[in-house]
Amino acid sequence: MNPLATDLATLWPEVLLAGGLCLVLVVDMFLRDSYRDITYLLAILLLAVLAWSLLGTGSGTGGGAVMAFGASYISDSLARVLKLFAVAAVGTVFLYSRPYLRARGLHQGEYYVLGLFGLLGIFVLASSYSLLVSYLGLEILSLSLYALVAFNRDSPVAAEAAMKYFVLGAIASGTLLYGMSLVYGVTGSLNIGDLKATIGSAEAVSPSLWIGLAFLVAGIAFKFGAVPFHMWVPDVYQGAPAPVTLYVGTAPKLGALALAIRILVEGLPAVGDLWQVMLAALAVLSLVLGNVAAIAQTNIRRMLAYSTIAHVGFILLGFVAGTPQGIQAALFYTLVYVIMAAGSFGFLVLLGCRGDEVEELDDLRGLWQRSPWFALMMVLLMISMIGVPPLAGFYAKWWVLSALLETGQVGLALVALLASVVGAYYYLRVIRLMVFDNGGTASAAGTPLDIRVVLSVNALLLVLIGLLPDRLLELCARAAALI
Amino acid sequence: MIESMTGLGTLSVLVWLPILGGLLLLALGRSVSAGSGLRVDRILALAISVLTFLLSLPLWTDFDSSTASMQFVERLPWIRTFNVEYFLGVDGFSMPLIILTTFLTPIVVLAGWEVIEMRSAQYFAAFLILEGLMIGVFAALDGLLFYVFWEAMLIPMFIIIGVWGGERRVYATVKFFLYTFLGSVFMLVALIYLYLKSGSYSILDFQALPLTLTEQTLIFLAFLFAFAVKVPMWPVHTWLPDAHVEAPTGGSVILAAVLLKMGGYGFIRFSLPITPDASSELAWLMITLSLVAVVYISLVALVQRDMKKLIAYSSIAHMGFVTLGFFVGWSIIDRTGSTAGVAMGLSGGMIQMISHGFVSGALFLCVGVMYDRLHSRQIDDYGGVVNTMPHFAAFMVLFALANAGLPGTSGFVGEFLVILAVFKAGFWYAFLAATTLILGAAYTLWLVKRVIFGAVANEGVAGLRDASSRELFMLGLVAAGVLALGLWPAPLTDVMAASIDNLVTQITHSKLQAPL
Amino acid sequence: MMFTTFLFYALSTVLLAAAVGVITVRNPVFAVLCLILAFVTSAVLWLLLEAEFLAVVLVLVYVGAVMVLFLFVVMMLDINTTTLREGFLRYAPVGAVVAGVIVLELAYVIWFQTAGLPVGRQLVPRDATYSSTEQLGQVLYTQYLYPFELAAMLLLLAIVAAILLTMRNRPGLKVQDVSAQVRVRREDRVRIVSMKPESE
Amino acid sequence: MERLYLAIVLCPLFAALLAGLFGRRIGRAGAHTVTILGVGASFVMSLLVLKSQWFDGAPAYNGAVYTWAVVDGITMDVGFLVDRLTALMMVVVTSVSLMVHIYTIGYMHDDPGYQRFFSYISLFTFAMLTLVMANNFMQLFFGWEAVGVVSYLLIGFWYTRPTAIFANLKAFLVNRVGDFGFLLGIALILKATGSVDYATVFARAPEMSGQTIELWAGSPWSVMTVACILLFVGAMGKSAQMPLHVWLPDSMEGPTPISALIHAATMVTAGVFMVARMSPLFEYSDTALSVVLVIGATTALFTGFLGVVQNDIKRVVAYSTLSQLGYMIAALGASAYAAGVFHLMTHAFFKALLFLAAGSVIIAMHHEQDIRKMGGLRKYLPVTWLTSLVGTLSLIGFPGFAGFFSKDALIEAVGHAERAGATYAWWCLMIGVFVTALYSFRMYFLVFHGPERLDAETRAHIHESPLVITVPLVLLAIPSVIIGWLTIGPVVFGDYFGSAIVVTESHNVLREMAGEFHGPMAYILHAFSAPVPYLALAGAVTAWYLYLRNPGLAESIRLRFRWVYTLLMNKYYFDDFNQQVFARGSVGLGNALWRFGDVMLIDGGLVNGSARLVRWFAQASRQLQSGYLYHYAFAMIIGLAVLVGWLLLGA
Amino acid sequence: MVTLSHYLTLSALLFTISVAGIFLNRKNVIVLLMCVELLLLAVNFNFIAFSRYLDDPAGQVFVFFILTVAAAESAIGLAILVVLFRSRRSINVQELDVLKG
Repeated sequence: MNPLATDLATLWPEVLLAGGLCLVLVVDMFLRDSYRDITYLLAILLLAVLAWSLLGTGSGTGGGAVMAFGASYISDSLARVLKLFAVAAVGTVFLYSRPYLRARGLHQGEYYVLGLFGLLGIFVLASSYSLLVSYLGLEILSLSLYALVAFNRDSPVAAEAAMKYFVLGAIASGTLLYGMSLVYGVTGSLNIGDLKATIGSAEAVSPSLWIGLAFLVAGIAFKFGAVPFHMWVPDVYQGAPAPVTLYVGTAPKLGALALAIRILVEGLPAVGDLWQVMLAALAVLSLVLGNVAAIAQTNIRRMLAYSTIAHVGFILLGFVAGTPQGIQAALFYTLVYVIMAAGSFGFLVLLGCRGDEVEELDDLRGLWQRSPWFALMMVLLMISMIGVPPLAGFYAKWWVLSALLETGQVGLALVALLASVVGAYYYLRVIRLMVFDNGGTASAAGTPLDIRVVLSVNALLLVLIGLLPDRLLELCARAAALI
Repeated sequence: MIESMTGLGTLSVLVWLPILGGLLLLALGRSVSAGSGLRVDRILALAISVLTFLLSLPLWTDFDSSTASMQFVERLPWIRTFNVEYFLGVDGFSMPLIILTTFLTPIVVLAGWEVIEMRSAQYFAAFLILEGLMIGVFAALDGLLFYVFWEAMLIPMFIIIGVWGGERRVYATVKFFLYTFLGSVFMLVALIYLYLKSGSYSILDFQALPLTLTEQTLIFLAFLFAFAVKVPMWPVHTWLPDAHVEAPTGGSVILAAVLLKMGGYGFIRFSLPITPDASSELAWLMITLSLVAVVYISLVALVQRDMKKLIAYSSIAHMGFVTLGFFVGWSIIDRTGSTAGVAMGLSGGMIQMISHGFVSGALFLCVGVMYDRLHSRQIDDYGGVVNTMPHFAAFMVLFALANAGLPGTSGFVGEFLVILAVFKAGFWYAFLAATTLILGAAYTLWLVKRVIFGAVANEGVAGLRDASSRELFMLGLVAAGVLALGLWPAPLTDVMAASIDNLVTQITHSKLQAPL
Repeated sequence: MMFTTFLFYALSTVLLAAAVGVITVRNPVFAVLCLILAFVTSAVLWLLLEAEFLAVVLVLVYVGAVMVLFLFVVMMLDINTTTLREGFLRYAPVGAVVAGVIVLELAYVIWFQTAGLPVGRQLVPRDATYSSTEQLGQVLYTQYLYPFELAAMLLLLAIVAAILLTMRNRPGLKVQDVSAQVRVRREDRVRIVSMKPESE
Repeated sequence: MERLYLAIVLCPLFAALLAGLFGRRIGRAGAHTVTILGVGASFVMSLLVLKSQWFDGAPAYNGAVYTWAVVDGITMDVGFLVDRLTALMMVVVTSVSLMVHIYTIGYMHDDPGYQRFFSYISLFTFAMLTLVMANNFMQLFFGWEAVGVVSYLLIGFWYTRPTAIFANLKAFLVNRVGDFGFLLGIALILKATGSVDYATVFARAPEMSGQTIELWAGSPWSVMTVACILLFVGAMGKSAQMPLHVWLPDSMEGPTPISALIHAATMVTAGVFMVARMSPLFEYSDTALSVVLVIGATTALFTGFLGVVQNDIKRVVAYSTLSQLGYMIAALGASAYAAGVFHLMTHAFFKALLFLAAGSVIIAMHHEQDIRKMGGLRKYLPVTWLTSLVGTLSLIGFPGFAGFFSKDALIEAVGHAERAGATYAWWCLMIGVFVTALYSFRMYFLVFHGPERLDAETRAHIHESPLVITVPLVLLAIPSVIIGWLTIGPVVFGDYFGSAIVVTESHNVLREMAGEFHGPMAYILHAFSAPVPYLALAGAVTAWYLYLRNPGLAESIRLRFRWVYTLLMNKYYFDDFNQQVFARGSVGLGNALWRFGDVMLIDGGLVNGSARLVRWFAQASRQLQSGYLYHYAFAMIIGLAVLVGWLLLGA
Repeated sequence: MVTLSHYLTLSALLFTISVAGIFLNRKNVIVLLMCVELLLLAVNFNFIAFSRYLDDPAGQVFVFFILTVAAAESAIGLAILVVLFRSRRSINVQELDVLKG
C-alpha cells in the first residue's frame, strides 16, 4: 500500500466531509426553493454519518496519534474529540436554524454548504500539525463565517457586521501570518513537530521569536475574541442573522481552541512562560471587561456576546495554568461553553422562528407565563453560565480554578471568581425578566416540535453533565493527556 | 474509621425524595395548581414532605449517640477524575439539623396552603427541592458535594423570593443571591486548595490534614466569608432583613429556620476542625463580631417599624449567640488553661441553632398569619390583635417570650448555656452577651405590646378573624417543639455530646504538630 | 553587488512611496493604481531574492486578476472622491506614533537583537540552472498535497460565497428559457382564422 | 415523699392548663372549681410537708425528678430541695394563693376573662412553688422567670388599658434587669464551683470564698462578693428594691387579687427567700451583706415616704409593701435571715389581707380607687373595716399583732448587727416605723372614718361584699393577729430553720437576742422599753390629727413644703429618669446605628456603592465600543504593540 | 550589501504602513481592503526573504498559498463590499456605526 493511500486513509474524515459537502452543493443547485429541505436533510445525514464514524474510531484506542502528509496532519484523540463535538455543534445549529430561515425566506442551501465549509475548516485546524495547514484551515473557517454573516443580503446591519468582521479578521490573519513568518525565520520549519524539536534553549531566547509569538498570540486571541481583540464579537453577534450568530458562537470556538493548542501548547512549549504571561493579561482583561460591559447591555445577543468574551477569559486561564490539567480544563470549558452557547442562542432562534425577532432583553419579560417550559430551560442555561452547581458550567469553572491553584496562581483565580460574581448579575437579570416580571411579547407558542425537542435536550444535557460529570471530564482528560 | 457502604440508604432517600417530588410537581405544573379544577399540588407536596419527615425519624431513633463517628454512611465514587465521592453521613451535629429541616418543611407547605394562588405548584415544588438540597448540605461529607448542594440551594430560594415576594422582591433576591454567591466562591477556593493538599475531597480527610498557620488562616478566612454571610454575622448581614421582608411567609420561615443554620453548621464542620489553630488565632475577631451582633443588632431591632425586619434583626442577634458559643472556647482555654466550658459553648451554640429554627420560624409564621389577613407588615397598622384573634395571640405571645429567652422554652437553653460558657472567658464578655436578656425582651415584648395588646387600633384589626384550625395546627406543632426543647433538652444534648467531645479534642489538638 | 544594492534601495523607495500613496491618495482609483505599482515593484524585488516563479505569479495573477477586480469594483460603485480627509490629518499624529512604535520595535529586533535570525548567514550560491519554479513544482504536489487540496476547497468556498452574496436574479431580466422554447406548440404560434371568401 | 412534692407542684399546673386550654368548655364554675381544688390540694399537702418537717423532724429532702440536661459533664437536674425553709414558704404560698382563689370568685365574677384569670393564678402558684422548691440554680432561675412572666401576663390582664400594658412591659423589663445580674451570678457560681446544684455549691462555698476575679485589670475581687452582689441584683429586681422598685407601684394596674397574691404576698418576696436560701454564700461576704443591708434600709424608709402622699388606695398599699420588703431585705443584710423570713411570712398574711380589703372597698365603690372620694365607710362595710383595721395594726407593728413580732425582731436584729451601714440602716428602719404608721392610718382614716366624700349614686348602691370575699378576709385576719405570737419563738429565736439557713457565729445576732427572749408575752413587755411602739403610736396619732382632727393642717403643711411634696409625688423622679435615659437613649442609639451603620455605611456604601461603581464602569466600557472600524483596528494594533513591547522590555 | 535585515525592515515598514492605513482611513472601505493586500504583501516579503536566506523552499510554498488565499479573500471581501453598498448606498467607513455600545 503506497504512502499516499495510507495518508488519504488517515485523512478520511476531511475527505468524507469535503466529498459530502460537494454532493450537497451539487444537489442543492438542482433543487427548487420548495425542496430546500432535501439539502437540509442531506446535510444532517452527512453530519450523522460523520459523527457515527468518528464515534466508531474515537471510542476505540484512546490516544494513538497517527501522522500523515509529511507530519503536517495528525489524527489523535484530541482531534477526534474536537471533530466529534464540532460535528455535533454544527448539527445542532442546523436543526435549530431551519424554521427560522424558512420564516424569513432565507432558507437557501448555501447556508448549509457554508456551514459545512466552516466545519471543514474546524476539522483542518483540529488535526493540523503545521503552521501552513493551520493557516489554511483558519482561512477556510473565517471565509465561510464572513460569508455567513453577510448571508442575509437585504439586512444592512448584517452587511455592516460582515464588513467589520472581514476587515478585522483580515488584519488578524495578517498578524498571525507575520508571526508565523518570524517563527519560520527563526526555526526554519513550518512543521509543529519540528518546532517543538528545534526550539531549544538557544532559540528560546531569540527576541524575534518572541515577537513572532506575540503576533501569533494576537491572531489566536482574535479568533477567540479576547480583549483587546474582541471588538468584532458584539457587533457580529448582534448584526448577523440569529442562526448565523448561533453558528459563530459555537463551533468556531473549537477551531480557535485547536489552533491555540496545536501552535502554542504543542508547538511552542519552550516559550511557554512567555505566552502564558500574555494570555494571563488577555484573560484578565476579557474577564473584567466582558462581565462588566455585559451589565449595561439591553440587546440580548450583545449581552451574550460580552458574556462570551468573559467565558473566553476563563478558557484562556486554562492555558495560563500551562499544565496538562489546565489544557484539559480549557478543553472541558470550551466543550461545556459550546453546549451552553448553543442552548442560549438556540433559545433566541426558537423564539424568533415565527418571524418576530426577539432582540431586546425586555421582550423576554414574563415569558414564564406564556411558555413556562422554555423559560425553565433558559433559566437552566443562565444558571449554568453563572457557574452554579449542579449544572455543567460549574464544573468547567471549577476545573480551571483547580488548575490555576495547582500552579499557585491564586490571584488570577480570585480575579476570575470576583468577575464571575459580577457577571452573575446580568444572567440573573435574564432570569428575573423571564420569571419575575410581566409584560413582554416573546413566546414559544407555535414553534415546530423538532426545535423544541432539540432545545430541551440541549439544556437538560447541562443538568445531566452536572449530575454525572465524570464521563465528560474523563474524556477531556484522556483527549488532552498526550500533549 | 468509617464502615464504608455502597448503595443508597436513608440519607439518599431523604435527599432525593423531595427533589424528585418537586420535579414531579413542576412537571404537573399548571394542571394541578390553584385555579385549575382539581388542585392536588398542595396535597401532593404535603404528602411528600410528611413522608420525608417520617422517613427521617429513623435517623433519630437508630442514632448511636455513644460514638462521634459518622453514621448512616453512604460512600460511592462520583467523579473519579478528581476522587470526588458521593459521600453522605450524619453525626451529632448534622442529624438534629436534618430533623429540624424535615420537621419544618411540612409546616411551610401548610403555611402556603391557601395563601399561594399564583403558580402554586411551582411554589411547592421549589420548597420541596429546597428541602432536599438542604438535607444534602447537612448530610454531605464530601467537600465538593457539600459545595454543590450549598450553591444549588441559592436557585430555589432566589426563585421563591423573586416570584412570590413583596414589592422590592427583585432587589432583595438579587442582593441575597450575589451576597451569598460572593461569599461562597471563596469557600470554593479553600476547598480546591484542601483537595490539592490532601488529594481527596473528603471532609474527614480535610480534618486530618496538617496545615501551617498561614495556610490555616487563609483557609479560615475563605470559609469565614462563606459562612459569615450565611449566618449572617455583622457586618455582612444586611441582605437578611431585605430578603426576609420581601420573601413570602414560607420563604422567611425556611430562610430563618434552616438556611441561616448552614453558616453555623459550616463553622462546626469546616472552620473549627480543619483550621483549629487559625480559629484560635482569630477567635477574638469572631467573639467581637458576635458580641457586636448581640448588642448592636438588638438595638437596631428595637427601632424597626416592620415586623419582619424586626424579627430578621432579632435572628441576627440570636445567631450571634451561635457564633459566640462556637468560638468562645478558645478564649476560655486562654484564660483558664482548661477546656472546661468549651463543650458547653459548643452545645449552647448548637441548641441555639435548633431553637432559633423553631422560634424564628414560628414568629415568621405568626407574621404571615397576620399578613395574609391585613396585607401589611407595618407595626403601626396593628394593635389590639388579641381582641379579635385570641387564640393566635396566645401563640404569638408564647413565641415572643421564647424569643426573649424565657426558661421553659427552647429560646432559653442555648443562651443560658452560652452565657454560662462565656463567663468563663471573661466577665465583660458575659456582661455584654447577657444584655440580650434585657434588649431581647425589650424589642420582642415591645412588638407584642404594640401589635397584640391594647385596644383595637383600627377597623382593619377589628375585621380580623382568628387563626384557622390549619394555622393553629401548624403553630401548635412548632409550639410543641419549643416547649419540649425548653423543658427537656437532655435528648438533644445527649445526641450531640459525643460529637462535641470529639470536636473539642480535635480543636484543642494543634495541627501544627503531627496530624491527629 | 553594487547594482543589486542600488536596485534594492531604489525599488524599496518606490514600493514604500506607492504603499503610502495607497493609504493617502484621495481618489480610490489612484489608490488601486498605487497598489498595482507596489505589487510590480515588489515582484522585481522578489526577483532579487531569486523567487522568479512567485514574482511572475504576483504580476500575472495578482496584478492581472485581483487588482483588475478591485479596479472594476471601484468603478462599479462610483464613490465620490471628495470625502473628508481632515479626519486623516487629525488622527495622523497618533497613528504615526503607534506606527512608529511598531516599526521601532521591529527594527530594534531586526538590527540589534538578531539572536536566532539567519542574518549574516552566507547565501548559498546558485548556479544558472537553478529554478525556483522547478523546486516548487517538486514539493507542491507531493509534500504539500494536503495544503494544495485545502487551497482548492478554499477557492471553491470563495466561489460559492461570492456567488451567494452578489448574484441575484431580479424579475424582468432578459434571459432565454430553453425549456419554454422546446415546450412550445404550434397552437401558440399559429392562429387559424376562418373567414368566408369574398364574392363579387 | 417525692410523689407528694411532685403532686404539690403539678396540681396547680394541671388546674391551670385545664382552666386555660379548656376554659370555654368547662365554663366559669368549672374553671374556679378546678383551680381551687388544685391549689387547695397542694395547700393541704404543703401542710403535711410542714408537719413532717417541723413536728416529725423529717430530714431535708434533696432529690432530682429528671435530668434536664448534661452538658460538658455538668448535670443540670430538675428536682426538689425540701427543708423547713421550703416547707414554710410552700405553706405561705399555697395558703395565700388559696385565699386569693376563693376571693377571686367574687372579685372577678363579672369579668370576661374569668377562666383565663384563674388559669393564670394557678399557673403562678405552680411557678412560685417550683421556685421555692428548686434544688438548683437552673430551676431557681426557671421559677424566677416564670413568676415574672405570669405577673407580666396578669398586670396586663386588662390588655385594652394602655396603662396596664405599659405597666406590664415595664415590670418585665425592670425584672429582666434584675435577672441579668442574677444570671451572671449563676454563671459566676458555675465558673467557681463547677456546678449549679445547691448542695454541691454550698459544699464548695468555702473554697469558692478564697478565689478572686479580675473585673478589670489589676482589681481582684472576692468571687463570693461579686457572685452574691450579682445574685442580689436579681433579688432587687424581684423584690423591688431601690433603684429597681419602679415597676411595683405600676403593677397595681393588674386586678387586685394578684396585687395581693403576687405583688404583696409571694412573688415579690422571692428575693428575700432567695437570699435566705443563699445564706451559706452570703455569709462569706460582709461586703455583699452590707450592700444588702443598706439597700434594704434605704428602700424601707424612702418608699415609705412615698406612701404618705399617694391617694390611690392600692398604691398606698403598694408603697407600704415596698417599704416592708425593704425591712425584710435589711434583716437579711444583718444576717438575721430568720427574722427576714419571719417578717416575710407575717407580711404575707396581713398584706394580702390589706390588699383584699382594699379590693373589697374598691368593689363596693364600683372601682373607685381614690381615697379622697371615700370616707366613713365603716358603717357600710363592717367586715372589711374590721379586718383592715386588724391588717393595719399588724402592719404598723401594734404590740401583739403578727407584724409587731416580726418587725420588732428584725429592727432589733439590725440594731445588734455590727456591720458597715448597720447604724444607718437602724435609723432608717426606726424612722420607717413612724412613717409606716403615718401612711397606714392616713389611709385607714380617710377610707373608713371622717366625713363621707363619696358621690350620691355610689352611696346608693354601696354594700358589704359577698361571702366569697369577706370569708378570705376573715381567714387572713386570723393569722395576721396570732401567727406571730405562735411562731416567733421557734422560727426566729429557736432553731426552726436548722441547717436550712446558715449563719456564721460572729454574725448571729438572733442568737444573741435569743438570750433575752422569754416567750412572746415577755417579748411584748420588753418591747415597750424600746422606742418602736411609741414611734408607731406617734405615727398613728399624727395621722389621726392631720387627717381627722383638722385636715386643714395637712393641707397647709403640703403648701409649706411644696418642693418635698412634688419630689414625693414624682417618686424622686426615678421613672422620668429611666424613661429619658434608658428608654429614649436605647431607642435613639438603635436608630443611629440602624440609619447610619446599616443603611448608610454598609448598605449604601459597601453594597449598593460597589454596585453603582460597576454600573458606572459598565456604561463607560460601552463608550469604548464606538462602532467605528478604525477604532477597533486601532485597539487591536495597540494591543499588539503593547504585547510586543512588553516582551521586549521583559527581556 | 543587502542583508536579510534590509528585507525584514522593508516588510516591517510595509506592515506598519498598511496597518496605519487601516486605522487612519476615514474614507471608504475599499481602501481598507487594499491595505489588507499590502499587509499580506509584507508577510510575503518576510517569507521569501527567510526562505532565501535559509535556503528552504517551504517559505516560498507558503507565499504561494498566501497568494491563493489572498485572492479568495479579496473576492469575498469585495462581494461583501458590494452587498454593503447595495443595502447602504454607501461604503463610507464612518457610516458603519449602527452596531455599537
